[in-house]
Amino acid sequence: MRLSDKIMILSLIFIFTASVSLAADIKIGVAEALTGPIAKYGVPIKNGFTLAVEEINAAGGINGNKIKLIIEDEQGKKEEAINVFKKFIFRDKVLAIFGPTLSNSAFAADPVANAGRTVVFGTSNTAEGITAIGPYVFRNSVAEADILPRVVSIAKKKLGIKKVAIMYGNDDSFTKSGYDVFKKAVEAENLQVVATETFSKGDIDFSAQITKIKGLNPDAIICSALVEEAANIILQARKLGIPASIHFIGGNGFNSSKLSEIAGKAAEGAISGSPWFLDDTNKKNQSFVKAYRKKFSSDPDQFAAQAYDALYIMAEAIKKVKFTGDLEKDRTSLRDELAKVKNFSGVGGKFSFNENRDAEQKGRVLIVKDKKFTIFSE
Amino acid sequence: MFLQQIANALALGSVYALFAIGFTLIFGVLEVITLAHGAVFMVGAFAGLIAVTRFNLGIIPAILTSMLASGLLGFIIDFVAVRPLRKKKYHHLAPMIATIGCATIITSISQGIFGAEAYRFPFDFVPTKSYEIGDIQLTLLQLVIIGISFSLMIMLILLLKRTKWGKAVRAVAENRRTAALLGIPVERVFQITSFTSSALGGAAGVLTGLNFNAIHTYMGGPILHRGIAVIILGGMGDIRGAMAGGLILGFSEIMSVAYISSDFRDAISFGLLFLILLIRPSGIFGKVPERKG
Amino acid sequence: MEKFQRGKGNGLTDLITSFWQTYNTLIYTIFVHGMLALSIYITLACGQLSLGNAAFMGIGAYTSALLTMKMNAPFGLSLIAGGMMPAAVALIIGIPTLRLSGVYLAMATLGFGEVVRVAFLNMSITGGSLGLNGVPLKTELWHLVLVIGIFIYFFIRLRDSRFGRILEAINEDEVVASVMGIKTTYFKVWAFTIGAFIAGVAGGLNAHFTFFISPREYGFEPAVDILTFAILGGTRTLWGPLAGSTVLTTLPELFRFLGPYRLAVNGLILLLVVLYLPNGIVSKETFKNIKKIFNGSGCLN
Amino acid sequence: MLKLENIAKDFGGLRVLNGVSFEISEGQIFGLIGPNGAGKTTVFNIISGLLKPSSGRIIFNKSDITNQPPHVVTEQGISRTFQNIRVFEDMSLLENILVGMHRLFSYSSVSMFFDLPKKKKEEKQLREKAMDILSIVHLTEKADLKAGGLSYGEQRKLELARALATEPKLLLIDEPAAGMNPAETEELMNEIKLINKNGYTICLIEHDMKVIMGICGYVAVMNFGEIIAEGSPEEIRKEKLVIEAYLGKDEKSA
Repeated sequence: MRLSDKIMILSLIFIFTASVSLAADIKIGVAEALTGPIAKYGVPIKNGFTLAVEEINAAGGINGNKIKLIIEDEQGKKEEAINVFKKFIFRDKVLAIFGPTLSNSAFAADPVANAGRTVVFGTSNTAEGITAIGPYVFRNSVAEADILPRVVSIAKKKLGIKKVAIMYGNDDSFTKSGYDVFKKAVEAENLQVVATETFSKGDIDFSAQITKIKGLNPDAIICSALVEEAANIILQARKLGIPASIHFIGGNGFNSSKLSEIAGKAAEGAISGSPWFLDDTNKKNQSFVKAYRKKFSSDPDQFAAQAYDALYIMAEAIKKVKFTGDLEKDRTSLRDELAKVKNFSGVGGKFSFNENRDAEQKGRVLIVKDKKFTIFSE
Repeated sequence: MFLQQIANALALGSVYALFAIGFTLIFGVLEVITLAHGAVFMVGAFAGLIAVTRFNLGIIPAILTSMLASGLLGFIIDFVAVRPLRKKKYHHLAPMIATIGCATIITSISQGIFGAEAYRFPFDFVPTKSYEIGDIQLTLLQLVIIGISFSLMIMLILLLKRTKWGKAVRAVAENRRTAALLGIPVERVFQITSFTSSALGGAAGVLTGLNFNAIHTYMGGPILHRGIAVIILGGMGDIRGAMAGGLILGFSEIMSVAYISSDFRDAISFGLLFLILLIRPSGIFGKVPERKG
Repeated sequence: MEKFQRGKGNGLTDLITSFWQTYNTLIYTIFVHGMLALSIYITLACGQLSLGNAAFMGIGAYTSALLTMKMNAPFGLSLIAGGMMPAAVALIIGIPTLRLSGVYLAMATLGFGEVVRVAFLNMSITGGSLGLNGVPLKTELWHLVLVIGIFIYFFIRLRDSRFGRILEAINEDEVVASVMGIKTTYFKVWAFTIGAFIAGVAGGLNAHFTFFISPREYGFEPAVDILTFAILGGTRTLWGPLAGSTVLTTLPELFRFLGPYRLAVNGLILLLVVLYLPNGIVSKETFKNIKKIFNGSGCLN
Repeated sequence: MLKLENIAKDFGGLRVLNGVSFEISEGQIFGLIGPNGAGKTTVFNIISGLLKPSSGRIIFNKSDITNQPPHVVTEQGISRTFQNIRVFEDMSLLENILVGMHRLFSYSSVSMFFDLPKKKKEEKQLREKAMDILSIVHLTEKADLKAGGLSYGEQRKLELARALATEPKLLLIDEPAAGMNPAETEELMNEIKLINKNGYTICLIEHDMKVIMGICGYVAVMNFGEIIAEGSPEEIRKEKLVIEAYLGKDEKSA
């Protein structure tokens, strides 16, 4: 047999088994960026989902039905996200969709799901206005608008901050949204902003911004950045002589073990806010982190935790859906059940959807101590 | 503060320059803009990382390992994607598109192996010493990077000026047909150039990884974009031009953040390149070709 | 559990409807990419290498999206404005820029593109990095077919006209063209401007079926992608860029089943096509090879 | 008709032309000769606007065309051919001529887009005219072939025809006989004479003394970037400087 024959036969078998196995499950589409520069966020999200599904299926599924995830790569590009969504809705006939990774893609793809009357559940879209797209759009990504003002206010009280400098990535909607929230919070707390500096995605050198900030002597530096950039900024700031007494305050982007992994000792004292953190001692989280480490041999980050919780939230709603066999009706009743989810307890604590289908979850203010996030204030 | 910013600009600019000299050398000799140079840069960084974490090599051996690995990669890219296209008269951009294909394959494989996340060199490996001179903070690492970059660049220039192979390379860059008539093994020169250029790209990758602690599959993208700007600004194929261009870009990025606004850093840097090109249509060191009949 | 997938109606129409529902955005995108490929084809046709077309697309997309969103302008009007705006910009920057040649022109246009991207990021009307959300869904298939039809018709007419000959002459030998009395810069700017117009219209059409636009869609990588469409397809005839864009847009979707390896396969195919058909998919070699296959020798070498 | 006054040209500090002055009068066949590297082609490049002179003036039909861009010079009525043949290889012969004739087209892009009668009529008329021009150089049968496929001599002729298509008053021809066999050269000489008779003034760079002596009415000799002699072919033949610089060598080898 020639190689090409083998490949053909193998792929036929693959397609056959895939289609057979699909037929017997509750299908949920997962559209995340799995290749390209955004993949570093998309992959942990996918991991969170797969871990949760394995656990649920191992425990017998939902009312006896197994969940089958159909995972597609949307590369962090809006056209790809739309294509994947359409494939899920019209060809794979999924019950609901998770994703996409970026808010930008969500703005493009979520209207498709909403028009197709299919639930779309975002776990990493933080931009304002995502759920306003329509009644089928849900998310459990932490609303930074709730937590960050608390972070700022507590940091101000506990550390006696008066002057701050702000740094953020201005070509990314995640970090830009975070900045907008910080800016309001800083104004509300009457803090003086000595400098606002920006950088771009993929930047590695922040020395110019930091040198400028150093000259202005702020009491703290607020930094809306994703973890790789955040870690590098902190590290470079310490190298350039900004002392450890000047704390870094960040949003969701900080909340990853990568922060200390990359920045090392420099990350000590960095402050962030989130309902979830790696070393939270609640039982659910402990077992989640353990299972995640075992399966993927790395630490979960906030994105993975949110994805993990999202799948359990979805399962909770699916449990209550009375399946009619009519996909359109089932999708709509799933939407209705999902909107009713209240007081779900997950790895990130108690969770409810508010009337806008946004996350309602209590955030905690965290600080890095001995390379780990610990609670700075409940 | 101004002096500190100059130090910052030097450190950033020297990495740009090191990336760009290999890039421009390939263009000067092979007349191909190899868009796989960013991928080579990334592979160099990972090779250095593996040399350190798996084989416990020191900084210099790690750089040499990485240069060897990325040099070989450059040789393979040339052999597979560029060589078949120089034999006949094809669209002059065909080799460039072929290198895009290579870059896609390499990054895709790299993601398969290393995933999408960022890595860094071990803490105890990276020198953390820093010197305070007046107001300026200079880390030992920065000095090492500036030092290694410049010595590699000077070595390259000496190789080109002094050695037999260097002369052959320059002859081929000048006119490959005449060089072939003079008995220079042109094909061999192409291979050596690809190897050397890519090795320099790999060295830039390791140094970037050391200084900026962000080694990941997609690290080649932003620097490729800037590298193109640098080599064209300096004058295509001109090594001094690439060095000057790298430093100019480093300075314009740092200084626009320092004294204008970080919001407009890229617009200022690229706008500046745009203006320089309008004044010097073939770059700073490029010869202005007179139109001839 | 069959209950999740109960079909309605008869098999064939069902199949077609579901295919269309699933892939209409892909098909729309093929049309838009086709236009982008044509937009760079006209500058390549007179020997100019421009990497500014993604930026022109962006200017067009923002212009037309803002017109429909803020002024409630009719779609046709906002599309035309979406073409005129980048064309005007191209006219202004083209006059100084097009004295440059080859890679230097590419660089200058690349620099221009970067300036445009940063401008989008820092203007409040464009929504900065958050982009423009909620662009109404207006583009339909017939719009795309009509518009690309007009562009193709234009290129066909161009071919045997004085303009087409002038562009080809400039492409072959700019010095000789100027000695023939051709105002080369004038015609290069003309071609550049038309390219910008086409890219702008493509951007406008794209914005109105993807709900959302943001600056990162118009940066360096899309600019290289557009160039790749044209070179991979072949730049001798107008069908080349169209073929190139169609192939490169369809492949990733076709290879979706390969999962994580599909990008590698994409790259491999790109490489193989360039190696075996260095003058593009639509080129003499292709026809020779097809002939060979039909003559029974059957080998691509 | 064309007057060069004290033209000088430096290339990066190297003076390649020095005080070149001469005048071509209407109806002449003017020969410009000299050894390789004497600067003849540079003179052509300066006249046709491809190079800017470092100093000096060029007057054509009483107007100053110094420093004018090439297309303006062509519009004024000067056309040229190139020493190293530069036809548009991927275009047909007819298209090559049509490019040369492009100024005669007046239809707009609107009539192009809608294929209006004005465009059709004009294309038809001018294509016929282009065929007439091709017939001067006996290439009508090959009108639809690609120019790149022509023989060397044919390409030279095509270039000549293309230059004629711009309707010049003065035609600059750079080494037309280079690489031609004697029979082709003979035919070429006749064609040039014919073109001249049809009212075109001609300036010719040539190495082949037979061509110069056979058709030129007036000759200027260049060496090291300067005009060292000028006069009728007979006078030039006797000039001692010229023999030393150029002809002596040539006659020995001939």
